[in-house]
Amino acid sequence: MQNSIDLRKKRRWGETLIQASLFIAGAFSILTTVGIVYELGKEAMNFFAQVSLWEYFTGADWNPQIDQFGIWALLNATLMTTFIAMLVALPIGLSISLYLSEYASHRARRTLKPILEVLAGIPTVVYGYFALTFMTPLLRGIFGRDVVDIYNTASAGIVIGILIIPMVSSMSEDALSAVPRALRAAAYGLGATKLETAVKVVLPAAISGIMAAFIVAISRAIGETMIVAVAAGAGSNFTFNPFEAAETMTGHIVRISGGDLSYDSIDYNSIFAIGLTLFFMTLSLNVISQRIVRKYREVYE
Amino acid sequence: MTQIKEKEGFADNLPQRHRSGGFWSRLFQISTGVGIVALIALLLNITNSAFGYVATENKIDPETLAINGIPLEQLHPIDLTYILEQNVSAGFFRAQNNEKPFEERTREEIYDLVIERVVEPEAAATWSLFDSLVHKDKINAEVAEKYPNAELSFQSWINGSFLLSPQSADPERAGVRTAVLGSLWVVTITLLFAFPMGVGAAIYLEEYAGDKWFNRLIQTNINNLAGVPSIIYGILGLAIFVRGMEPITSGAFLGPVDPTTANGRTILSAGLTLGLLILPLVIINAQEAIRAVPGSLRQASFGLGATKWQTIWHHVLPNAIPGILTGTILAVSRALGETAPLVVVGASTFITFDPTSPFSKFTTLPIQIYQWTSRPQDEFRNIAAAAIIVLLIILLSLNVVAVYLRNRYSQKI
Amino acid sequence: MTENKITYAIEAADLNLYYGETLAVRDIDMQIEKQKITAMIGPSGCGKSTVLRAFNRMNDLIPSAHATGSVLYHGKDIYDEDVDPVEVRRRIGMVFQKPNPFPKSIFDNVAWGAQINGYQGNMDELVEESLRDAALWDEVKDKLDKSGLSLSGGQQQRLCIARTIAVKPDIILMDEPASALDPIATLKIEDLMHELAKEFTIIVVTHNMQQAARVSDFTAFFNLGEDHAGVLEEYDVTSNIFTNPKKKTTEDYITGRFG
Amino acid sequence: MKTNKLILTLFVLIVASLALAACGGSAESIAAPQTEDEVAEPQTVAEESAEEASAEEMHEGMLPMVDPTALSGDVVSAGSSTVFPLAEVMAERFLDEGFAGQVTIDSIGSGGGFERFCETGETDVSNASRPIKDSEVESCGALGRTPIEFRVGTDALAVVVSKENDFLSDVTLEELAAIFSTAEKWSDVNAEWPAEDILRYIPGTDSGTFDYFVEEVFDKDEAPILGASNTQLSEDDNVLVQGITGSPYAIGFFGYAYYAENAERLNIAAIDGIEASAETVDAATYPLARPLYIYSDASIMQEKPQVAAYINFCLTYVNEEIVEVGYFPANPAVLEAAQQAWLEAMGQ
Repeated sequence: MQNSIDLRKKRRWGETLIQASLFIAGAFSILTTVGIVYELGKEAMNFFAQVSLWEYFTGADWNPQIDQFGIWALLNATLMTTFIAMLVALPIGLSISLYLSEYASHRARRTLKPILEVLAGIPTVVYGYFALTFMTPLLRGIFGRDVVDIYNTASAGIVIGILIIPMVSSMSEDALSAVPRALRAAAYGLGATKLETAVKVVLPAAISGIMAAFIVAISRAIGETMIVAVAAGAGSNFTFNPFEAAETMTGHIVRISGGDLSYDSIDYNSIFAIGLTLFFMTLSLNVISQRIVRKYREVYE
Repeated sequence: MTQIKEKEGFADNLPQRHRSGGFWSRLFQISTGVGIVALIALLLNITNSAFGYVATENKIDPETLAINGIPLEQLHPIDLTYILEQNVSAGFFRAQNNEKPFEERTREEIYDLVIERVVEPEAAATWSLFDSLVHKDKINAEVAEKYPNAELSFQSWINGSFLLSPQSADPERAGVRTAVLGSLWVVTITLLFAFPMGVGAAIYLEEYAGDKWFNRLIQTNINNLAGVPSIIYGILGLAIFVRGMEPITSGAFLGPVDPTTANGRTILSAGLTLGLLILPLVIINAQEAIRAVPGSLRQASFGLGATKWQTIWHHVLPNAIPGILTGTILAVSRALGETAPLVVVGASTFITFDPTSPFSKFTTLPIQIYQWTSRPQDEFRNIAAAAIIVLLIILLSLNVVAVYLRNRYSQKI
Repeated sequence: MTENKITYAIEAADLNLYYGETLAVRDIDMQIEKQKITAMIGPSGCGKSTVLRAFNRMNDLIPSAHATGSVLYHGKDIYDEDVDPVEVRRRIGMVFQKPNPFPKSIFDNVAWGAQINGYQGNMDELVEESLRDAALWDEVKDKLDKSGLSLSGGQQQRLCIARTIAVKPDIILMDEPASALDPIATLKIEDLMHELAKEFTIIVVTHNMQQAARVSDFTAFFNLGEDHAGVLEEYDVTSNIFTNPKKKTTEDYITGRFG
Repeated sequence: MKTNKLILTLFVLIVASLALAACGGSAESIAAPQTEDEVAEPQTVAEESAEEASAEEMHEGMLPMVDPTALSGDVVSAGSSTVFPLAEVMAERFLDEGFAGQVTIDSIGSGGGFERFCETGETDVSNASRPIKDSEVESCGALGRTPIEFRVGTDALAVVVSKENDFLSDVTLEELAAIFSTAEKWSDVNAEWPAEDILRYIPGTDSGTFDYFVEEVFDKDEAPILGASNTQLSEDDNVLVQGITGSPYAIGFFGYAYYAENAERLNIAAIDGIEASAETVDAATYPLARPLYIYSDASIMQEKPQVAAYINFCLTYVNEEIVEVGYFPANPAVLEAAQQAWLEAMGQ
């Protein structure tokens, strides 16, 4: 039997170990989530012991001082700023990524991309002041001082948009660059122009990565705190007018947690309920967008 | 010349297509321009406060300190010491003397101390860079009128002593030393935790995980975590790292520590909290990068009898590294700029000693910046702008390293 | 312009092709007959594909590539300043070495090119007709909404051919269209080329000399010159090249003595 | 425990002797900060008299002299962002004068400060811009801590309008109540004022400033001020300044320091005819003067001499620094009470 070939399965312990540790790395995020839900839930219970779920989810006024706990006032403001931010960031971010990946020279791309990425690292409180001292006066100049409040969701939203542009453009550019050259060649071979190739062939082929960028961006916009805290105002207000002040969920959380309120007041407990709401809100948004991405995702080769 | 006939059944739409192509390409360019302009506007906004004219007034006129007609700068060290003793608090004088007796000090050392603590030049008014460049005459006139004793000079708020001094309540003496060191420590821990963890998770999800419910759950979960507001990570970090793992994060497991002061509010806790925060970002980016590696490469490797891990290590990862680095740059940039979660985890607002280990108390640049921007005095806004520039320089250098790595690996392929 | 000149589908004169500073192909003079199949053969790296791509300015897509000399199409030099490469490519289509269908449905793969080029007729008919011409219709007619990527390699390549002929080009350039396919799929492609030659001018780059001998009417043999630039060694009717080559190097190559 | 007592006694002896030698400079220095001239000799005395001095020789109701150089260890404090700048100055001076240990101050709000002091017991000192609440005292009790209050200064609330505003220079508390609640237009409050909408800019509802204003002007009832239209809230006083300068019909209130720094853009209103100044605040006639506190606990102070010394240091020198920071000195009587509290906490 000597020198015969052994084709039987061997246990490769190294491989198994690696796979196990990779699995742990992957599953770690579940622990994080459990931790978040547990920590927030524990305190939120105290809140919901005093405020009914019905009032919380149906009310449109949020004034803890006078026992009004309607999350819609804050939720609405969060949705407004996020929506405005998306209006700014998605088209501009996507355009930049198309420009960088399809039009710009290699050299231009190599310089522009890192420059844009620096935008992502400026502390957001700086963006907050940028919104308040630059964007708001600009809006007031355009639409009139009577129309635009000094604190408003529009200016906060636009600046959040600027903040997440690099995120959208950088990640999308990676996705676009990863599309095989052969596809571009095929399109050109059929007599497509540069634009048609970029928008109708490359872009759809990169949709999975672009959607991932969008998801991260939207999530970031929802969770953005300091900009809204400085520029969107600190009073809850249920309004659809982007030029009015309105406090967002994150703005409220950061205000309460840095304030002089007693830590055992109901107002203080409310930040955990809001945090939990925010968590489930982004969760459902993600589940939906994941479905969409799945539908569009294509496999190459 | 022969005219080429239009093809049968096809409209002659090319000029129109080129027009729309041109239109959109200009639009893309403009968008890029807008992004750059936004960046420049922001940077100018910051630079505007970080440089400019300062009218400096002395608290005490040096001339009044002259003894027997000898001006201050020519006084004997003993006289200087006497002036110092007369004008500063006794405790300070004593502390200075304990540190290094005045008899042993050089004349310059004592003179500098007199200027700093007795003459005490203070900013009476400051102007932005824009005003300084454009309205110089107006500033001169204003100074002459309002601050007749003041000296006008152009100042860069970001300078050597700003970088090397610890914090201070006095904006002229304050620096970012502790904050810079704190930020670097924290972000290093963050990177050490999030990079291997994130890339590992991405490899698992892309290369190993089948389409099972559990793996789908992990995926959804990661996308979701990317959207959790940072302050919630702060709450989590407080519960897990500061409280739950206190023996580890306070350094107590390494040996005895002073139980009355050591607690979990350390660099390690902060770094791990930010690590959790950026982990989803790292994972999602790394996944995209790994997914973009062509399958033929993997097959080629398997075809040569490589194991799965060998394939990943030798072929998939090297090809995915540029994309992974992009994600990591973005993630680390975010970690460097975070404020809210660190406040919850316990970054100190006032701290004057350098962090020396992962178990030190700390502060970070954004915390300093946030604190300074909320102060009423103008000079604090100037040093806040200077601190922002310091932060951006750190970020840029990180970027340079990453871009260098990215380009190096990109060229290899 | 003389009548004579336009009898050719396309002709290259003094064509030199460069990548950056490097001269890749030198002094090409060749005339391609209309509605015939012209094969380009030669050892690897001698610039066949480069010349092929020069015929519809696909080389433009490589930033460092440029050309001197002229390529006349309908009497017009396609490298003239005022020529729109997009216009060139919609008339001179291309099929690539590796099948590269778009990540779209089979129907959209075929319809897309025609659509962007402003096709005004009935799209369903055009798609069916093109797929029939590409000998793929029967295999895919029930799954037109499936992704083009779900087909086998040979089917994908025929889909790419269908997609090309849907825009009704004059000339189809094929860059080793069967090299990634199995013998049966290859045969199908070859049969298809014969069919297509009734309507289109076909220029095909191939490594496979039997294939060149089987399908082409004319054969151009490229070789590496002494300066490491590709040159057109011999160009003639296919039977002449294979049975009675004028040059020694051609004979060596087709008899397998090098390359 | 025994060694602690020993150290403590020794410490008290040393500081007592210093206080003696300094001839009680501290008490006067509150009123007149320029007392440095008198304190030239203490260091020589300190060295020789440590053993001879005894507690009995100390003057009644006077704090022992602090020598920061003799101390080490940590002082961990956290709390109000309003108190922060003041605490920062004191801590820095403490370090400047030779304290070899570490002082940290976290600016996390009064509520957060009390949470760390009473709930988790992490801090030695809690900074607050409002008095401690009963519930907070209770949880402190659960940790075995009894909070002791030290008043360190006063922050006057400035009611301000834009420089463009030419009609409001003096306002009564009743008018203030109307302006910040039911009134729609300025003319609703006072017929001589313009018939323009009132634009209100107020600090966030979680801030001590808001709480204090509501307490003083609305008698603790928050409903009217929250129900007012055109009310913009911000947690950041610089942001409020931006808002108020934006319109001649805007009005707001915040800490005096923010007015002082923006005096060229803002007008401050006198309340009931009384302008905010060192005298009116000191005499407690200015109606909107808010106390600032630091809190600690007797057992902490006794166990950690550096904490006791730090608080002592604050109480001794706060009035030399507070004006520079932008606040008003606490009334001497109040400060004396705080010093008395310190002595009691130290068992004297």
